[in-house]
Amino acid sequence: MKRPAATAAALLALLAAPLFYAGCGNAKAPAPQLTKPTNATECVEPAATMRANHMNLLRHERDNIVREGDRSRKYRIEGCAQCHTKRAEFCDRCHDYAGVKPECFDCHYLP
Amino acid sequence: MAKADFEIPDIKNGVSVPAVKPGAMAHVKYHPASEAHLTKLGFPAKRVDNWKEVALAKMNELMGKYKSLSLFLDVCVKCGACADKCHYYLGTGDPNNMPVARQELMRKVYRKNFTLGGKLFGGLARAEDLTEEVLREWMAYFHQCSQCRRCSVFCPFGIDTAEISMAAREIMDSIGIGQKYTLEIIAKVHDTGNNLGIPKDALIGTLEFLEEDVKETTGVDVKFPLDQKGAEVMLIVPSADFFSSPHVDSLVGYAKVFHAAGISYTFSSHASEFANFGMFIGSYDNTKKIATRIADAGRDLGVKRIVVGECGHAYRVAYSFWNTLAGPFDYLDKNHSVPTHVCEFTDELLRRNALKLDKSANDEFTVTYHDSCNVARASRMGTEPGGQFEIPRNILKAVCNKYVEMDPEANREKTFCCGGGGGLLSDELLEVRVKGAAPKVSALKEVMDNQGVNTMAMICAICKAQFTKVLPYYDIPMEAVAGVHQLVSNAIQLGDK
Amino acid sequence: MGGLSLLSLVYVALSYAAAAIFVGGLMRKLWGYAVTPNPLCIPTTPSPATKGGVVARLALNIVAFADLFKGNRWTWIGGYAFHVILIAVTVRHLRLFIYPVPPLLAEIQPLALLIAMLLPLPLVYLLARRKMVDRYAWISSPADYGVLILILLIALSGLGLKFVSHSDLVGIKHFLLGLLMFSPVDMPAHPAFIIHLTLVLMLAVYFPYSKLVHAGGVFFSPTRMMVDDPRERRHINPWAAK
Amino acid sequence: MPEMDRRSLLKMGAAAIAGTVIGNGVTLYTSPARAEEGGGPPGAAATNALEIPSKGKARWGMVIDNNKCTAQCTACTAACRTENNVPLFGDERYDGHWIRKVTLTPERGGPEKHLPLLCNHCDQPPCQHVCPVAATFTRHDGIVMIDKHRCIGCRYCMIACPYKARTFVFKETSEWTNKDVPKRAHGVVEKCTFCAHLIDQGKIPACVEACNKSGEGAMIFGDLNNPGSAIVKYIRAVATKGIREDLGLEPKVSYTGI
Repeated sequence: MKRPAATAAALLALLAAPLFYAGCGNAKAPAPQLTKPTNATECVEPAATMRANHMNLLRHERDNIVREGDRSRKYRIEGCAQCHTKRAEFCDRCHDYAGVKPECFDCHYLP
Repeated sequence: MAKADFEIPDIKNGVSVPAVKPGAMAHVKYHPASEAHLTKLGFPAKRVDNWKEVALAKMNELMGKYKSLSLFLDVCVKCGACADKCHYYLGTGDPNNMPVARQELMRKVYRKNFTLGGKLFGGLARAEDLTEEVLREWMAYFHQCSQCRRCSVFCPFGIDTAEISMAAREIMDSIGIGQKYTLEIIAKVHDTGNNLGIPKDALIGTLEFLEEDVKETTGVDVKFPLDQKGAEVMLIVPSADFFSSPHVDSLVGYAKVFHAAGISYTFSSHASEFANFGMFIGSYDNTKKIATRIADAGRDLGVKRIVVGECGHAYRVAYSFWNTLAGPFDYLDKNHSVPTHVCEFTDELLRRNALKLDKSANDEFTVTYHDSCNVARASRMGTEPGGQFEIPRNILKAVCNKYVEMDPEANREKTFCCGGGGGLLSDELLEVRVKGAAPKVSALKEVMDNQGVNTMAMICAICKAQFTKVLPYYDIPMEAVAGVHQLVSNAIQLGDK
Repeated sequence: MGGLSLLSLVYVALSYAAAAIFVGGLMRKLWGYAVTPNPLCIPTTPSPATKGGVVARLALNIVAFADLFKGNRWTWIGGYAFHVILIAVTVRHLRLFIYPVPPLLAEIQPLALLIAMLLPLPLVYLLARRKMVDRYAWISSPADYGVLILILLIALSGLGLKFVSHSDLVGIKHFLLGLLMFSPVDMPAHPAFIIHLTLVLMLAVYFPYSKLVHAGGVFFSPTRMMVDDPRERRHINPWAAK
Repeated sequence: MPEMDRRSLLKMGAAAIAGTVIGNGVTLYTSPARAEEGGGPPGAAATNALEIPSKGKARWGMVIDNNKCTAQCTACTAACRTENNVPLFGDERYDGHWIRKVTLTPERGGPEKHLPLLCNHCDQPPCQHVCPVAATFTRHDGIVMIDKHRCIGCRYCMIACPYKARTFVFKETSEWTNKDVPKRAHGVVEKCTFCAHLIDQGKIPACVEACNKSGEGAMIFGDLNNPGSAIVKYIRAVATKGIREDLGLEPKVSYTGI
């Protein structure tokens, strides 16, 4: 190794890269800003449950709806749309934040 | 079949990977070095009282001096890729002869004394202090490594057990524990300029005898000059070439090649020996001292080139280390590689069609070639990587009609060591040598049985000495061993030039 | 840092400590390798005679584990699969440390997930290999099994977070970004996440002081990194030159 | 059993089945004798509401009175496209069809017949049998459906279907014409659902409603298990037949006047 100091500096820079990329020095860590529904104060489940599990609830219920034709189920993507009327200001915010690309909206309409 | 008081590996169906047999080779002991030799080489005359502290201090010093050692002690993931690659493991089944386990002998001491994890959780990390028992393991198993580097070929991190066994031997020497064979030989080189301790008068006598002998058999005046100032080339060979059979036949070969080429050359009485056992014990100072002696001899004789003979580890030192240890060789002709291997020298003459050859002179031989480990894995011939494989083969094909390759899995880059390298060519280690030779002998046996091979050519003095000794244990006559230049010698036609 | 829950306070402190030990320890190790001299030229030949050749060989070794492939195919399969899957795991996790997430990174998540979820397979294979072949059993210490089991536990807790007890991913990312930007926020008090994070911190601390430094050490190996040109170019021994 | 010459058997079969070419390059085979039958009594009165029996009891079916179906009318196909977000791209390669108007040309002469062709919701659906991922399934009420969350787009089902009722989504639909119904992502297979989403709400399929509205009233939809339903009464009164009944797939769509 000819230039240990330069190599070490390069390694350090590489390791620290995510830190700079994340915007070291900004006062606060960014978090998604959500526009909340105006027509209701509570979701079908507590917010914490929905945050962690909405995808599983929807996925589970979709089989009942498609296969059994039971359209009375509690968790339906069309149900979400009744309160969350602006996808871009609600769904997309968190999905973009976490790098998640759900396929739901390829077929299902959400305003 | 030669008789032995130990079991000879059965190679009838080749050598397969043996089951682990713990402690199978723990009983092997080398003869201890004398106080005189230890002292002469700069080591304590006997084991020092605070040997453990001295050993650990030496280990620490070496880790600071050698990147190889400091890195290799850390990065082994124990993947086991090397576990079935060592000829000593294949021949003995002793798990401490797996390269990774051999390294662990030092690594466990390293962990105990130099790493936080080893100090805190010794047992979980298999850390161990340098106890009397561990030292005994070091003495046994670091002298069952021929430093052939086969393991390093397969290691994903290039870990070379040779580096570790060299360091271990240096640490042991530094506390006054030495091996008689290597230390005695190094002492002889410092005294007389060659391993065998041949005085100048005996050397003169030998060379005169050879001149007469060649004159008698060929009718040509082939010279064996000694200390001839102003010669073009200084030829430096392993000293076994002056006496032993079949080594000496290759020496005659070199002389004939120089004669045919019409290039003046000379031996040196100050440095008549090419071998450098300093490397085997990892002693930088001793290796350097021996190399410098050779560089000085060339300078004193005023030669333009240094050509080296058929020796494996010595060629590694010459090729890889001379320039560093005893360079720069600015008194030599820059148009030739420094040093030049005698095979490179002969090969160049062949390419120029400068040699008259009669291949049929070797018709009684069906020849195969054994790649010696230090030539194959620690040096190069010619300008292209792998030249060390092609050039000796080119020569053999030029001088023999019947040439056969051995299994490439046991040759070339993956060649198995003869079993006698690295300072193990000593009688008390015969069991290690015979068992360690099994993988290579098995490859040889295969071509002997199936393709009628009766001669194995090689370019290493240790290989030649080892095989002539151990082949009879496998029911193969020692006459199967030949030097490459021995076959050149048979074929070369010395007309009027 | 005011207003953090006790749990978050503890884990913020642990995370910074582990990161410091990981980065500091690794740097110290690699620095040590970098500055320790090579007194002699010791490439394992046949070896490239040019710098470019050495780089190409190293690249092949890093990308394909070429030397291990030569050494043992069965070990290669397990080791190579493990490392390739680790890359996919890294891709899965990178999005939690980068804001905003680059589009390409978001795009490849489904593929990365498909590969990443296989992580336990090579680990179990590597564990079984150590146990079942007598040679590998002989050389394996509790530490060798331990680190495989630790990574296996990390993998299982991670898969649990994904498939069994899904957590608040946005909350986790917020917490991680807070750590990265030195303005910590509360962490989601999700048991599976706490277990996962704890195991990862353990691995980070263990890393620089174990065989895991091979990840950086592989770039320093003299038998692989040195150019085979001792006759053409005089290799100077740094400590002998002084 | 007397030994029968295999070749002569095949010849006999060829003579018995005459080919008829219908629209879009599809060849359907119907028995010529049967194809010349037809001309039934007028259909039952149109109704837009369905009586939904308890789960597992219904078996929805359709009869098309081809005497009432005129060649030019596309009310059913247009309604289907709007209801189910099935667009026309203006490019044959991409256009999907859930219900099509096809033209029958009897080989032995006679007038051309125009008829709507849609998924026959077979009781023995070959498309379902061949699906490697169980994306095609039969609902409790007999409707054959595709779970597009599961479909991998392998298209075995398209080869299996004798009615060419299925199309592959080569191109994603850009907008919803009916936001209450999902559209399809690129790479899955789609087909008629009998407007299951409407049935579940007690409504009749969009095509039937459009046919009624257009005044033709050629489509009768109802519960084949309900003896009191209009469709059962109609079938009892008039001889209807399915297309390629010989395949034994037991289609739930049948025709009169073909």
